[in-house]
Amino acid sequence: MYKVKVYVTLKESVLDPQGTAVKKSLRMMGYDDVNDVRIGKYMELTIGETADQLDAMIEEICSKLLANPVIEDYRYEIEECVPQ
Amino acid sequence: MYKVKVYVTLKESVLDPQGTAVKKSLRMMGYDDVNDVRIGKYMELTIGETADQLDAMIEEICSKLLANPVIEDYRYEIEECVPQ
Amino acid sequence: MQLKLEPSPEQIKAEKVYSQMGLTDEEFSRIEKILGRLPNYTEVGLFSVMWSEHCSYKNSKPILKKFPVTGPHVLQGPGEGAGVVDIGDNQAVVFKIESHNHPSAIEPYQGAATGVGGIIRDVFSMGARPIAILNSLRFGELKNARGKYLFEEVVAGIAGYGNCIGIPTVGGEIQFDACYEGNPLVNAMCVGILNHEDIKKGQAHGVGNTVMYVGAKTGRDGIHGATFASEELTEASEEKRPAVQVGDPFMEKLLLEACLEVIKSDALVGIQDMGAAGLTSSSAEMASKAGSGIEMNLDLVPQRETGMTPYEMMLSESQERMLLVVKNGREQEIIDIFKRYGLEAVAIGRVTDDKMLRLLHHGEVVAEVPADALSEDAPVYYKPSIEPAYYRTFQKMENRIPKVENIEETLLQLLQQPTIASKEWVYNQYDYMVRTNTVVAPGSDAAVVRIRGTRKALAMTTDCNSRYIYLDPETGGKIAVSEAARNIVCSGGEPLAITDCLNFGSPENPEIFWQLEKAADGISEACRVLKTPVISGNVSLYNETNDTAIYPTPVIGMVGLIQDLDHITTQQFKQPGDLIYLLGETKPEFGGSELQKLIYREIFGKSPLLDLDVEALYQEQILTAIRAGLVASCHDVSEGGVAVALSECIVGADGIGADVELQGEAVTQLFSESQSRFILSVKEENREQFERFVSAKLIGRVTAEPILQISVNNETVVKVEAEKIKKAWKGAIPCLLN
Amino acid sequence: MKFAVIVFPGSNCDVDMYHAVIDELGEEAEYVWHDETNLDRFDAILLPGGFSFGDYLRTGAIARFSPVMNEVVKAAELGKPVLGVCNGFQILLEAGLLPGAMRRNDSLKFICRPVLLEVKNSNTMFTNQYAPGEIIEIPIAHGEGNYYCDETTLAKLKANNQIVFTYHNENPNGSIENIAGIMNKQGNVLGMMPHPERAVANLLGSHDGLKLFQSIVNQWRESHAIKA
Ligand SMILES: Nc1ncnc2c1ncn2[C@@H]1O[C@H](COP(=O)(O)OP(=O)(O)O)[C@@H](O)[C@H]1O
Ligand SMILES: [Mg+2]
Repeated sequence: MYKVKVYVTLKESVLDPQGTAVKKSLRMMGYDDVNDVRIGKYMELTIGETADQLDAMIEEICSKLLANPVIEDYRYEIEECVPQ
Repeated sequence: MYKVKVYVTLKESVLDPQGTAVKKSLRMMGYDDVNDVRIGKYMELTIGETADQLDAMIEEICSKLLANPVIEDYRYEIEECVPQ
Repeated sequence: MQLKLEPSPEQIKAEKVYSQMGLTDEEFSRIEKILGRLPNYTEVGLFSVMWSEHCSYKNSKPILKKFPVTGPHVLQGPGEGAGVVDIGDNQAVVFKIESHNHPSAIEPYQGAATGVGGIIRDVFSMGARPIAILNSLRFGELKNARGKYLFEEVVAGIAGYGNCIGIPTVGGEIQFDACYEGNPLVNAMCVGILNHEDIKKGQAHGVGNTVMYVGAKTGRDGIHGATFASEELTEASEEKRPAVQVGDPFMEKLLLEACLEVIKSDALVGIQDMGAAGLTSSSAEMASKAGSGIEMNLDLVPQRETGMTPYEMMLSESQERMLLVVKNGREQEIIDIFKRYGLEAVAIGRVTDDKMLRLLHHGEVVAEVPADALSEDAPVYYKPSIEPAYYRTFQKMENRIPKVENIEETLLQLLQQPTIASKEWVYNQYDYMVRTNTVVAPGSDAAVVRIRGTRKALAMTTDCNSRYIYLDPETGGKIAVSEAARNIVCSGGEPLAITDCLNFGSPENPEIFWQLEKAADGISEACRVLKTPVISGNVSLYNETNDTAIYPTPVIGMVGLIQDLDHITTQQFKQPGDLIYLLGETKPEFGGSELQKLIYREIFGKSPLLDLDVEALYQEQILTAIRAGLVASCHDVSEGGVAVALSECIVGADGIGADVELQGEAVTQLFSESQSRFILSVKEENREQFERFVSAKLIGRVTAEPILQISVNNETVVKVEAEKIKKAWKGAIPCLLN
Repeated sequence: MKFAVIVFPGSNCDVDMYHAVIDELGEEAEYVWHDETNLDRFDAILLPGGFSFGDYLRTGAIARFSPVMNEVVKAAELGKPVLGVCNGFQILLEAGLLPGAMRRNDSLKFICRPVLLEVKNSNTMFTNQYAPGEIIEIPIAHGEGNYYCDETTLAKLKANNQIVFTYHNENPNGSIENIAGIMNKQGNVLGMMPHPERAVANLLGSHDGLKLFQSIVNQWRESHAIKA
């Protein structure tokens, strides 16, 4: 069993309306030290036995489905875990 | 300067319609080994000077705004970073 | 982090850097002559975007000249953000359609979303309150994952933007054909209303007045890779310059409300949205139209990213931005209004008298070019045109009646063709009711939006059957306008004017240019006869993949005026016992029809013919009868012919059916796509009066039994439960997507 | 009777609420911008639908921090009727004036169409003009109407008759127990996903929503008659 953590973020120069709105709201709430907020997605996949080519598979899943390569970047971490 | 990474996930007991849909798509695409998908948010906050009580402040920001405690859990990591 | 060194003027010329930005050698010489010197990198950038087809219409201008653009009610024709038509009582309707095909092909959600955002800005920049959005979409056959993805995401993008900003998306049309597989079309139309005194123009009048920037900050969005010509570019830096912009409908909602407030202020002189070519086109056009100049200090432009060059700022296509010209000394009033909405209005320049667009950056003049040269005086090309061989072949073909084994089966199959099937899956994702003025929701011929505080309403529709246009551009062009008008008339409205979006292949190809010319001829003639001038529009050329062009697709957006809420009519049958009439003549015309496509898997031959005088006569008859209160329902016959039209009259009306009798050849009677035909239902008691007004043939009755029964020459050819029709028709698109 | 229509940046059903009250109900209404700090002059508070602050992050999450929300809480404590529709409902949840939270529709799509509702509790200040169990037609238009609460909360909602409307015959968004609208325990704060303000005239397809507004007026008249 593997737990794969995928992080999808907007490319640096792509407008992030959500992040901007959250930053503004934090400023309004008095958190003046917040300089920047970027909002992305965090996904956890639990994957069964197949260990071979796991990396290639995750790469494919990310670029095909989980992230939109036109505007987003992604990275991931694979953790092996023992099912309880 | 600090970079704070916040992870917001749906509580385990709460059904995740988005995760379910992604899992379904992955299965349809032939990735039969994917057992579970959970979708959450990943946020990066850049925070200025104030180091004191940073932890308390992040805790507050998360519980008040970034996550909805009724259905979501959160965790975060604080990294000190040197501005270029 | 500045990654690139701009090439010097000498380098630009020697290495032909301009050609990577889309300028030809002749165009470059022309620029040299205009300036009397070599242009610098920023200046070449300004010319390259302003002289692109998108901004200058350099290939299509001669075509657009054909359109009739005036009429007694036209207050503003093409040339401003949107056209304006008088609707009486000091009110006017404002509308325009625009394409976002290319961005939607790359990133369908954001491409479609920003397309909606852009057309909304065009309408409120005229001073109008947007009241409705429509769209016109073309996709491949929904046979592969990519095609389905494009369709789902485009619809989601339109919904995402329109729903959030709170303008109802009330109508549209979708056609599926293989030719759109690699090049989907996404056209969005916006309709607004205003009081006459609030009409605003994008003109920079008054030397010394202040140029103000409002809305989102400028980032490196949309600076196109092809126009980005620096050798030092690395892959990493290229990645930072995405061609696709992300829309921010929340920002636009604030911008919309703030601008509508500012428009009431006499401190405002001119206003224009920053669309394609952002700051460049808005400033150059505002100056050129007013016969003045503009000087801007780019250091003052609100920027989202650091280290932006003048070139990048001027070419950025960041969304949700507007350029204002404000009376000198009255800036604070404007700033205060925007501030209330959490927006910043920033003075970035002033109006000058030297007719130049002059840009300053870090204390230096970085560009200085005549505004007219960028805008009004851009080059115009007269492209060669050749009648394609395919057209001649098709014109020689005899009308062939497709062979149909089982009429009822065929009807059910036709109802499941995605182009004909119910679009409920689409429009249920659109908030079509917000602002509670939508009286006729999507699902009838035209959408109807009431004008609050009056008895009036507006009917609106988008239409274009590109198959007919491919087979015969001139006739097809006439049909597109006529069909739009039919939809308006069926709803009880009088057609006012049109907006058009000319989606074609490459004008460099003489056969495509011929299609463009002929379609424009057809559209123009129909507009003259039906008295619907062209008040705005948009051109999208080069819609090709691997050298195959899309069908020529000049989408027509039309708005009509309904004089009284009582005249509003829908396509659904109303009451058992009502009489069913067919108006118009049915001939064996199958070229480009759904039946032809279904049976032969391709289209060929002649398109249906159209007599514009007959069309106009029938439309007038119907409108007269509707206004006299004699019509219970009215629906035009379009794709799939009479059988499909009858089915559509039944499905929306729960628990009733129809019993219809026709004479003639069955396949023709049921499935031919002859033009200028309507299905009407009339209460028994109105029979005589109705027949006096309308030269229609009585063909049957609405029944209490929910069954569609059609007989031809006294032989029953269709007998099918309404429920079964409904299932086939409504289930088709969701089924294709699964 | 005077209604406040609260307008947040990004609200877009404010106009619909306003006209429902003025044109169809025939009472007074006033738009109130989200930075207002005094609602004393109003007898009832309406939180309209839309996309406050773009609904970025979570629906209603940012709006709940607008200055006016302190006043909305105060009004609720005073027992004034507070009605949140769609985004208004989502804001009430985020503000903790109602229990539970909203998830995305289980179809993951925005849904706009008329639906049938059952009036579960007709004995409230919002529903006294409806018959018990009456089936009414009111449109929905939302992307996140999939109501959620934990079991303890659900049990309490049931025990106190706080479930006011449920979807009839179908569940368009996946909400638990087909919940379409709930109120607080005191019975003066109602949140619902369907839009009664869009169903106030036959021209719009239904007038079933008008009775909800009439109920509020009715209750207010009665209580004022008693006081007088
Ligand atoms: N993309 C769309 N967006 C919104 N409504 C649509 C869309 N496509 C079709 N519709 C609606 O579905 C109904 C049927 O459309 P269509 O078959 O094109 O009608 P017609 O043939 O009368 O022009 C119309 O009410 C139309 O507005
Ligand atoms: Mg029609």
